[in-house]
Amino acid sequence: MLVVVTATINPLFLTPQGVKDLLLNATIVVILAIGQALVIITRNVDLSVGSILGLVAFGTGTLFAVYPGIPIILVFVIGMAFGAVLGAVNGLLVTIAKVPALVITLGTLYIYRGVNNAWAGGTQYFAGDRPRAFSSLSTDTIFGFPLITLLAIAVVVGVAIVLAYTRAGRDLYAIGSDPAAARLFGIPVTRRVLGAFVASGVLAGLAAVLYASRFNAVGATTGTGLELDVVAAAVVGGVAIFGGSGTVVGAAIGALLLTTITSALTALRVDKFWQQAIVGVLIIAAISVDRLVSLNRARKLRVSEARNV
Amino acid sequence: MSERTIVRSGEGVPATTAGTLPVRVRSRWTRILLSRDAVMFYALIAVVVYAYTQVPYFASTQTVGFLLLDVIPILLIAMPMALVIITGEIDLSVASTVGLTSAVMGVLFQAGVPIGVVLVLCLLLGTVLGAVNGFLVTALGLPSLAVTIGTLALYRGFALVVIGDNAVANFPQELTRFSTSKLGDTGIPVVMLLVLAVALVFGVLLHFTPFGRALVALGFNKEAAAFVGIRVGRAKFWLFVSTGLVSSLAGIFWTLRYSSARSDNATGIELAVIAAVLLGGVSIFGGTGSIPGVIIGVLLIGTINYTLRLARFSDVVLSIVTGALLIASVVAPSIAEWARGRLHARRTARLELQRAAAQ
Amino acid sequence: MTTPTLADDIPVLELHHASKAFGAVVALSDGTIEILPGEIHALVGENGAGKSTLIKVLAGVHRPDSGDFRLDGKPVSFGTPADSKAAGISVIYQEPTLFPDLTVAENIYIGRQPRGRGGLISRSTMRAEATKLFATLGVPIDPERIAAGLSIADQQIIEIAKAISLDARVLIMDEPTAALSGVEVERLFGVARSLRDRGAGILFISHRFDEVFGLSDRITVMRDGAFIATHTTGSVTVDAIVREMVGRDISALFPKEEAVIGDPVLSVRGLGRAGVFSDISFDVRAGEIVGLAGLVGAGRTEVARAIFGIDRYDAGSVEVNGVPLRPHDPQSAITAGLGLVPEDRRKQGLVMELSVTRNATLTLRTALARFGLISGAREHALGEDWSRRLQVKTASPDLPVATLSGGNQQKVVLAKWLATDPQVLIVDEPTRGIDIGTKAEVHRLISDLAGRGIAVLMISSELPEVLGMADRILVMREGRLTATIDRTDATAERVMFAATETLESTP
Amino acid sequence: AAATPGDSGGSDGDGATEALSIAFLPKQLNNPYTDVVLSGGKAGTEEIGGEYSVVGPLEASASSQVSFINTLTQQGTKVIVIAANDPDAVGPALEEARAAGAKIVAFDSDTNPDYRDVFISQVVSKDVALIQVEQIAEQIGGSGEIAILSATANATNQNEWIKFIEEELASNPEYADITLVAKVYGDDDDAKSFQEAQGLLSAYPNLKGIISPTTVGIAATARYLSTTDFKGKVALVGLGLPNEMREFVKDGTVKEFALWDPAQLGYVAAFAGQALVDGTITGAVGDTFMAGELGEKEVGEGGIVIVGPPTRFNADNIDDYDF
Ligand SMILES: Nc1ncnc2c1ncn2[C@@H]1O[C@H](COP(=O)(O)OP(=O)(O)OP(=O)(O)O)[C@@H](O)[C@H]1O
Ligand SMILES: Nc1ncnc2c1ncn2[C@@H]1O[C@H](COP(=O)(O)OP(=O)(O)OP(=O)(O)O)[C@@H](O)[C@H]1O
Ligand SMILES: [Mg+2]
Ligand SMILES: [Mg+2]
Repeated sequence: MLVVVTATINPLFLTPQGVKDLLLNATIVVILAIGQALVIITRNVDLSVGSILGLVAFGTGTLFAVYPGIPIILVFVIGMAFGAVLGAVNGLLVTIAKVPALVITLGTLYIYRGVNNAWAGGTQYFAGDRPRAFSSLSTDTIFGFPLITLLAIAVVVGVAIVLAYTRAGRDLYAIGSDPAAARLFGIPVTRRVLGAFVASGVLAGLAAVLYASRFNAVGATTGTGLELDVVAAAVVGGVAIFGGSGTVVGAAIGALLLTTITSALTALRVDKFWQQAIVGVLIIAAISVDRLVSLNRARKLRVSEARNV
Repeated sequence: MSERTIVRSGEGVPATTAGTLPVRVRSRWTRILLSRDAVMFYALIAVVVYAYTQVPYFASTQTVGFLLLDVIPILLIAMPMALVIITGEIDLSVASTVGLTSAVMGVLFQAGVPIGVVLVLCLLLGTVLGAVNGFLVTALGLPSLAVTIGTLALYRGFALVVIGDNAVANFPQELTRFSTSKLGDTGIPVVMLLVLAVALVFGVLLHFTPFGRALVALGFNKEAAAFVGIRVGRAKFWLFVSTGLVSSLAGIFWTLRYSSARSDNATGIELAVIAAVLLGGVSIFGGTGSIPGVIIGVLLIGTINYTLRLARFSDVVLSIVTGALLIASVVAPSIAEWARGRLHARRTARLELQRAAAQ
Repeated sequence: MTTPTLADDIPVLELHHASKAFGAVVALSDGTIEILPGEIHALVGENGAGKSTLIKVLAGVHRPDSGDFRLDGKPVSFGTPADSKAAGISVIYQEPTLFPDLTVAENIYIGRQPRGRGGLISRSTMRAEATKLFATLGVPIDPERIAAGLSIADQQIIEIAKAISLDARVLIMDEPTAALSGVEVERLFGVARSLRDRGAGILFISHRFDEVFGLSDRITVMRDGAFIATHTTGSVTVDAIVREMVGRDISALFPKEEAVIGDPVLSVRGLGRAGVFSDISFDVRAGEIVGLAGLVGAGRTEVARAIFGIDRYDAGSVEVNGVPLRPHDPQSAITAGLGLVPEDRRKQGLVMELSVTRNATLTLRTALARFGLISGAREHALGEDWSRRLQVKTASPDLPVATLSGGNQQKVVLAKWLATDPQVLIVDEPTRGIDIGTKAEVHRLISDLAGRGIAVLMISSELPEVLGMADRILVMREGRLTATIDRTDATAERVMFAATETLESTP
Repeated sequence: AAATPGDSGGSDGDGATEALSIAFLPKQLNNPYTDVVLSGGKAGTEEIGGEYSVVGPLEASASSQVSFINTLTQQGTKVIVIAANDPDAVGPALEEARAAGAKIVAFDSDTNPDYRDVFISQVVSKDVALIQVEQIAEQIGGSGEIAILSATANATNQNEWIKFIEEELASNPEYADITLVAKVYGDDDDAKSFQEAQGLLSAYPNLKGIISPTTVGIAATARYLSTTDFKGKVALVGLGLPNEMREFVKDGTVKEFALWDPAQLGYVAAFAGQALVDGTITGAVGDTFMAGELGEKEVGEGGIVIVGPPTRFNADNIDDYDF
């Protein structure tokens, strides 16, 4: 709807370039939001995604700087593996020490960022340091669709299937729904939660490599403050913050919506100063609508199940 | 259904306790001295003593002043935040409330409104902003994490709308000087008195009033709290209001201390506040936490930060230390628990052996 | 001690001299049990005797500190519940363990969902199987519904369906019938018997002796964390078992005290909540115990919640001493002199993480305060006082209530309300999951209250309890009051008839 | 820790006995532009034989610099060289530092003149603004819509330049056909600037050129343009680092941009600090001091020391620079 309104007011919004830009912008947040959704569904949260993205993105820049001829695919693999390691650190701390993820990942948010700062210092790597083929990944299109957007769609579909149709995926919902019961029931809670964090790390790693491909500079502050955007995207997309429900398709749509809002506001020439306020209103509106719908559903359930009293 | 025998236990028979080991019920004092808050306090003292003896320039009253001035906004906001987190909610919009208060303060002052009126309006504004959060969370039943991510953007957005890219700096000298003035030559900022008052209010509220009891109960179990007549929604609403109010107070202090009203003031300090509160022993799941603990948590991070800066460590180290401390503070009890469990298991096994030998 | 073993059968599961301590509390000091294939084995004992702990050891939830654990005669050690499940042991825990966000069908098959094409879960197969399962159990639950909002009884039924569907060699049930009504209990027993006939070993815990004697082949008694004896059911009497459980002689049946009945204190008029109950009107007078009977799901709990102000209602009014109560405001109900002992004590009755003292004084927080401040010493004294008066078994009133056994937890809930000196007390299933000794104490307490002029509304699914305690019995069916029966006219048949007759035939 | 305990109330005379401590406090650490500036500062300090140190926040916010000033004050630092994130927010802290005997040299971005001794300015603000207007006018042929992509909404320097740009566009008849249609802010964040650039082009289909008076902004915009159909059609000028912009100048995205040599700022600031400490200058108009290989510098109106005019970078000369 937002897209339609914007497109009528500003036709340029839906030119091929406009659509391409929209999708490209959303891609990175979409991928991060998918990972975040996985973690939130298990009644945890990963606040360190921004820092992980920063570290891996800088790592990617470094890789190309140190080994200019490195195959691009290998960079993706290394980036995702690096993300997996960082995610695993979160996951291990959360599961082994049995402490709240919010605290742990707030801690690793600081630590990863610190490490990134220490490692990068003032160094930044620019697009020019990376091969053309790598940069063009984020601009090439197939049938008008940007390559990396197709990649994101593939990730969404893949993760959605895992969540909906595999036992491990369903276990995540059970864990988020009632962790104590899940443990009593014999669901391998530790392994699954760890898995969710690793997956979130891997996806953050993937997003980071794409980030390096799309944006000019990667350095010490890359990805700062992204965590709240990502959580907001997942929540706007209907992932319950207390776990147990929500889908990655929802999270992806949430991410798309939030980025669309920003682009749409710019395209509508809304005063820059109002933009952030409007984003805030929209976040609140989205969760309110979600809540009203679910309340309504609950009431219908109550009435429909009632004996005719 | 068949007949059922209803029997009654013999009168006066002492309740048989399940076969318990000789219970080592620790005395009140041992418990206090070994509590989490106490351990944090020892850590704080250790840091101070170390810095005092080892870090050049630390041993001066200037340290006290600069250090306290730095932590005041966080310390202020941490008080209501602790209560909010104890009830199982969270408020991420505090930094934006600081920013919006600052912006409004600047604009009103520049428009010629008398400074006294400006201050009152600012506090009122904070109250309203908190009430909006409270309304969304309690009346609509929305998750506070999500709501306050929304208002975090919204309030910061308003700040931009209000003051745009301007900065207002010419606040009355008496006020800006007052905000950094010290108590005699102790080095302690005068504003600390206000902060202490706020801490006292929240500390007493949490630990010594019926309302505090209600907060703790509802933090652990909302439903059970409702069943003893605790007005869960109302209690939370007022906590959000208090968070807004105190954040605007912090906003006023911030503006005066830096004598600069800008839309981006205090950006990002919400995470610092939450980190300090959690380090102070408040459980993110609600229920557990104490005001002295939170104060110690804030001071601990503040002191370590300041010491590291004095010792010329870069901020890089600082953020790593903050993160590590936060993680250690929650992981350490788990490790201690585990160690105690091992010890206990060994003790039980030994007792079993003795019992077996005795038979 | 006698440990008769049925001839040459090797027990599927046996545990000898197991111990388990939580911190300083030794929950189990000598846990011993043998489950044979093809038997139904009852485990009885007072609250806190360690029955649930024993079961959790068998299930791999707790690792015993010591003891000899064997499966088919071979030593085993379960690290997690998954291990025990893999060994064919299926457990229904005392507290239902459903996942509120998942559908009923998925709750039953979680972790072992039927897989279809490409190794992916087949939802249609899952739904079909669940429907089939509910058909055999004879319960009309929609498998596609999410579990959130199910009544405790429905939750328990789903737990049972889950355990049965596992087709386990050993089925362990911790008070499976506590939340069930007669019909459902019978159905469950039918299923249990057929499982036994197929060779499964079944262990169940119950505080209801009719069930224990009606169903089991053997009975094991525990006391204070230790094994006392195992009997074959036919060769032992209720009295003998009770004596072993309590470790002392038991005096007679608890007699109801006659109290002087005064004016109406609680008046409910035309109370209705769409889809749940309607047109509920009754009075409870001072000194009177009114029993509210009915099948599970009749809506009794919902009525109590509405009266107390937890839920909203759409029609009618509630008055205490002629003064209308503000709807949907428990605090004003409490101020007016109302108290409610809810049916789910873990979720509604207690704050499990708080100490016995804090829980007991939670209703008194305002009264405890002087000049707005609470005195810790008075709070403490009060807590001690009430845990002594109700004989709460705990090492210290400063320990979290979570460390108490179910029955002792219930006493804390009662203490909490008695401390407010209420005029009207609503008790919802006050003796659910409570052992026989404690139950009598609870009955005596309730009777005492009535004797002191308090109006009591007692919701109970146990007919003998209602018949024995109540001066007047209200019966609910499908959200309506169908009968009011006086104590003198009350028989089990009349109550059951009113609870089960169809609405159409109501005069 | 390099510092040793000493009396913190040092007066001018102490400078002779121990190494002159000069602390640089940039807007933000770990920023490439900052690093270039600091490299000059380091060179200058070493030439003087002073003790060089850098402290600073990781984020460029108004208040974050204050605690660093405080610690520097406490350590008895003789010269604090600061690039202020906010002209007033650092004021009270700087006053305290001065009271404790420190000399304050502002560089790159000025504080309120009350709070510092001298300001080392890259160039005259107006020159910076004018050169950008000139460049954009040349590149779009003197007429059409243009937009500005700046740093943060509160950035002191950028806002001053933008003010001059707007005045020049309004007053100079040569630019009558040029309309400034939008000002957006990329917050000196690469990703944000990138998206803002993109937003501009989708919002203003007739846009002919963009001015980005910030190194991060111009690089991000160039990168966006280089990957789209707008490459070569929409002009881009502003202030950029040659090393970051080289690629875009070579591929035709950018014809010409401007900047001064940032290293000179730091270099001169170090010498100004020394001159203040040893009393050669007081910050009064007309004071002069020797700034190493850059020769004599004079304190101008308002205590400002100008380092040099901006340079234009284009395909012809860009390979001659490495910063
Ligand atoms: N996790 C735990 N931590 C501490 N103490 C515990 C824990 N679980 C049980 N206990 C204690 O162990 C003892 C035995 O409890 P258990 O739940 O096994 O009793 P039970 O026989 O099942 O009682 P009920 O019939 O009331 O359910 C009790 O004293 C209880 O307080
Ligand atoms: N057969 C059923 N169909 C639909 N809903 C039911 C059914 N049985 C129970 N419920 C649910 O239970 C609620 C009413 O049951 P409630 O728990 O109030 O009954 P109760 O008589 O108090 O039973 P209990 O003995 O469990 O306390 C209804 O709101 C409904 O959600
Ligand atoms: Mg039990
Ligand atoms: Mg009920």
